[in-house]
Amino acid sequence: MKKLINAPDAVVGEALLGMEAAHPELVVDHELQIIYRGDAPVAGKVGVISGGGSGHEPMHGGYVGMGMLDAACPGAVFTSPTPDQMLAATKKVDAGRGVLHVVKNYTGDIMNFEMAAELAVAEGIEVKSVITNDDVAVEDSLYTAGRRGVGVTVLLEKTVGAAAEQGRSLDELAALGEKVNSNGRSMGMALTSCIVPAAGSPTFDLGDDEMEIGIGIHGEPGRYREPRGTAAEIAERILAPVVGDFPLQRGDTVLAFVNGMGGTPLLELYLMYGEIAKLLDARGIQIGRSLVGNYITSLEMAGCSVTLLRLDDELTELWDAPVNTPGLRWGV
Amino acid sequence: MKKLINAPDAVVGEALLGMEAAHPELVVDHELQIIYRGDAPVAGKVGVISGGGSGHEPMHGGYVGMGMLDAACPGAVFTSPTPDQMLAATKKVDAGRGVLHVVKNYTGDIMNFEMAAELAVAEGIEVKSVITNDDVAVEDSLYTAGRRGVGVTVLLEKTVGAAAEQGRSLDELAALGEKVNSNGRSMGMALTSCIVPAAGSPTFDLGDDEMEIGIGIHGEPGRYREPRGTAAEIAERILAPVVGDFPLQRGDTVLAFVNGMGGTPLLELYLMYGEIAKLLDARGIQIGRSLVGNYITSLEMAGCSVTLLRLDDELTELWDAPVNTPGLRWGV
Amino acid sequence: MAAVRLHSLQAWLREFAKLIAENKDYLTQLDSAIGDADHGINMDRGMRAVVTVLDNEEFTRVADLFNKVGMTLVSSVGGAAGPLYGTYFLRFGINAGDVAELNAARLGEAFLAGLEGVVARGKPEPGDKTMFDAMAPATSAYNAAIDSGHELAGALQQARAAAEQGRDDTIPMLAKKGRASYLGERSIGHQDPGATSTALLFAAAAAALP
Amino acid sequence: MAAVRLHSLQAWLREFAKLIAENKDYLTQLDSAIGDADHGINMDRGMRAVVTVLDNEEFTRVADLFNKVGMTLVSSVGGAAGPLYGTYFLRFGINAGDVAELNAARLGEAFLAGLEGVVARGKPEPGDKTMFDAMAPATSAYNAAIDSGHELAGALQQARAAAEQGRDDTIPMLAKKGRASYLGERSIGHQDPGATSTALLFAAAAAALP
Ligand SMILES: Nc1ncnc2c1ncn2[C@@H]1O[C@H](COP(=O)(O)OP(=O)(O)O)[C@@H](O)[C@H]1O
Ligand SMILES: Nc1ncnc2c1ncn2[C@@H]1O[C@H](COP(=O)(O)OP(=O)(O)O)[C@@H](O)[C@H]1O
Ligand SMILES: [Mg+2]
Ligand SMILES: [Mg+2]
Ligand SMILES: [Mg+2]
Ligand SMILES: [Mg+2]
Repeated sequence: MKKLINAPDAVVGEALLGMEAAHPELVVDHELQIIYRGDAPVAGKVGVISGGGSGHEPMHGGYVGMGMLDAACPGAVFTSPTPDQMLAATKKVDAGRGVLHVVKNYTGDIMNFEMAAELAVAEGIEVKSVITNDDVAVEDSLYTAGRRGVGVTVLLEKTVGAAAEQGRSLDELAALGEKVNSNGRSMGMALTSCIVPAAGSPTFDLGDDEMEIGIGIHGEPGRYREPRGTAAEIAERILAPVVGDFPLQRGDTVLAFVNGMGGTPLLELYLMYGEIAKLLDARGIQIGRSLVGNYITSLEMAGCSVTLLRLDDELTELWDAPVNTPGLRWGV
Repeated sequence: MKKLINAPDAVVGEALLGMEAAHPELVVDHELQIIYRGDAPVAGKVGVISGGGSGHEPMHGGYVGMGMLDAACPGAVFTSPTPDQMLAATKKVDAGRGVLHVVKNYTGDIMNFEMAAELAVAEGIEVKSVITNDDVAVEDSLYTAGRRGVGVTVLLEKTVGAAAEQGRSLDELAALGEKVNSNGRSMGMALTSCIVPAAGSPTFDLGDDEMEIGIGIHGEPGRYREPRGTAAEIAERILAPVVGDFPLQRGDTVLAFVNGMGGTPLLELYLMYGEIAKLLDARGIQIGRSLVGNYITSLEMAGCSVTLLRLDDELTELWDAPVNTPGLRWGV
Repeated sequence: MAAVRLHSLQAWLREFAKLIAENKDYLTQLDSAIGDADHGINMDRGMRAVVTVLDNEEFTRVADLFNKVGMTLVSSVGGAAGPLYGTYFLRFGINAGDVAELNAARLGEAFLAGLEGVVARGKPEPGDKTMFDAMAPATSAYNAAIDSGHELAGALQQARAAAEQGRDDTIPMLAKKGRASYLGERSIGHQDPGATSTALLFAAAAAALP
Repeated sequence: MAAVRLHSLQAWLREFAKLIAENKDYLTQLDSAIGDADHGINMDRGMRAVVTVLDNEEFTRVADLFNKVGMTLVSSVGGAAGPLYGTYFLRFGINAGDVAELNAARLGEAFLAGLEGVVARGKPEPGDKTMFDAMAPATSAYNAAIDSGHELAGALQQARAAAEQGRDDTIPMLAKKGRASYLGERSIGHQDPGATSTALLFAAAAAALP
């Protein structure tokens, strides 16, 4: 296992020591494993928190700061955090106007956030949740766990975070979050597996000439496996279902987000972005904003995902608004 | 070869298409393969350009923009660009106050930039070069190629770029560049090799229980190989020679930069940063600023490097100055 | 009929922790195939925390014991298994109440309350390929055996067998809940990790409770 | 004594391109061991560009031909090899001058001018484990052979043999220039990729020039 770690069990706690040392503007609760912006609670602002398994960095801890999250709760690698963490974070960031929970649609995350919300409400804090479920690789159905929350989560944390800075109410933010989620779709693919530190070996095996399409961000196997394709083929494979699912129309404007899974060089991500841009252009879809890089990762997995967010003036303005976090920073 | 590419020979050219599509504020010359900031030449400002082999992204192309570089010349993967590229870039960014070449100390880069400078001077443009050679893994000697330029290059492009925005002269910038270089030291290590796309197989083989210490950023083997250590052991291995080489004194303040080689998750880089911070603290060295992430990479290599830059007020202020590039962005 | 005393209930939990530790890699391997390779790691982290509680705290009431066990799991496991097993033991304890021991029938009611907690939390349905598919038949088998006059030990053996059968029955199922559901058809042919840990829960009961 | 005509010089370049293409992977492999795994790729890219030039342009003067070849290598190779081989051919052409053919002695002078160009550009010293260590002995061998009255073909065979010997002699050397120097002692025992491509340059000369 080729990892820069001391002991598998200590990875998350020790990484938090590093986060704290590198970002004096953040406050870390090491006992409960929570990352706060230094000035939380921010008077007059609805608190926005998120959390999920570790191994997706910079998400979520790297998105704590002005214009995004007030707190993030990292769980063990690929394991939802616990209600204790979410409850403590909720209490701390509440400035009296309530707290929004940004939750990715995974059974574990949903249930743990649900328990935390029940406990917070019992303590008199207003809590709403917004759930991301943008992964079109997964069939959506009322009778299943439904789609996974992936790339849209980053865009939602950014835009809803910006709206929270404007002073919008908890209800408004929850509605905005649903708007963002319903205007976003993603799909990912992997060239290699990742290795969960505590497991010590690859979650799945892929032949040197295979790739996995429709992968999640936890080393879950994808929807199907096929011979490794060129970047152009892969772009079509993952973009077509995304565009088709909305479906997007000629003339629509999107934020195009090509995300690396962690082990793919930026050089290749830009190459992929070029392919995606070509395909969007051919379909008459405008790129209003773009994001290329490792923003929601799956440890050292090689591969990428594409996320499209249909933009209107409101979302564009919220995307452009100042943000000051370790993972996204502009305008300040 | 698990890469998101179409054809090995086309990687750099196609990645540039993606860069252009993702960053409308940049201008790309596809024929010569040069990335310019959109407003080059900037009136009243000395031009600052750099270049080097591709495969180190975001360096250098990702550092083009206000507050850093006016242009970057990417070569083939791990291969210095050619004098044609550097000459064209030099001519285009010259606003009459001359052009600074930021060159990493590799035989190829040195010779190609030298030829370009000769040609530019022949055309009446004032050119100076500043060379980075911060890698303490390599023995320094007048009779050899000397130390490699690695992590300090990023910090130099940032600080010298900021000084150029202030309107400093070519001579002043060259002197500042030397100051930055002489106040910076680096050392790196690898857990895995990378794969040059055109070569198609790993540059070197490392057993599952080995690591390579003193690695460069081109898949060059390091200084020695030893059994894989814990993060704490690795931190000591790479930090001690860096601190010792200055040597740093108790009370010195540094910018501490933990850089990922491309294939190591951010989670682990933060963990490493925590270890480095602990070791600096034990030595009485203050961390004034920090940077953690993939900033000067070696394709998909797993591993990291540590760079320390001794700070004074001038360098701290230049580091904090606004910058607006794909790879580093703040203050605007 | 013999009553189950507090120390037996604690022995049950310790035995469960032991079986989880022994099967940690196996559970994680099962979760690799159709999930995210952490079920064994998660359960082991949680049950080690439970054992630490048992080592350090005195309990005189069943409700207190299981309230603490449930909260410990909720606080230390995370993922899907944390809230599910956590809720299971919380509801088990609430149902058992402020007593120092349980007779066989009351034990069956507590098992059922735990199961209902899992249903409330996760909304699993039969055949969804989850821990429910081992837990529900085990609970029914136990209660049916007690109703038809079996001894505690025999009823627990039937519960264990039913849990194991339920676990095996998850293999051909197409997952509809949890992470495995993302795989669609590809989830068929794999044994559910949660159903497997639940079979260990009832194996531990059969070994330690009578 | 036979003169070397322009078409022979072009044949030399084409033969060099062919040998580089055939040895592309081998050169890259050598560069993997003590460099950055691109020497074969670099040289092949450059020599393919040279062949394209030869296919598309007419040359009547040696100086023009090699000026173009040198500039093409400088513009297409990059790395260390680009300026070094580029300068080699640029200086070769300048020395040869505005002529349509070279006699054996003038060819030797041009070889020497090329070598001096490499020295000016890269400052290699004997034993530094670079292309110089194949190029210098080859050039000396050629000129010594011509001086002592050998025919062109024989002299080129001696140059080829000296280049190959020089290439092999790089194996035990400790690198002092280029990327291999970063390895220090670990560079010992490996053959230098640039010396290897230089041996091909003289092998091509021996095959195509006479
Ligand atoms: N909605 C649900 N209801 C009941 N059990 C579930 C549900 N979702 C998942 N499970 C159970 O949880 C197990 C996975 O647990 P674990 O791997 O610890 O959590 P995660 O899936 O969050 O990584 C599955 O094997 C399944 O038995
Ligand atoms: N200073 C130098 N003088 C002469 N030859 C050199 C020098 N530095 C490197 N070389 C030659 O260049 C070769 C490497 O070329 P190449 O791999 O194409 O360039 P790079 O090292 O930039 O990747 C070496 O094997 C060596 O023969
Ligand atoms: Mg999990
Ligand atoms: Mg090279
Ligand atoms: Mg799991
Ligand atoms: Mg090389």
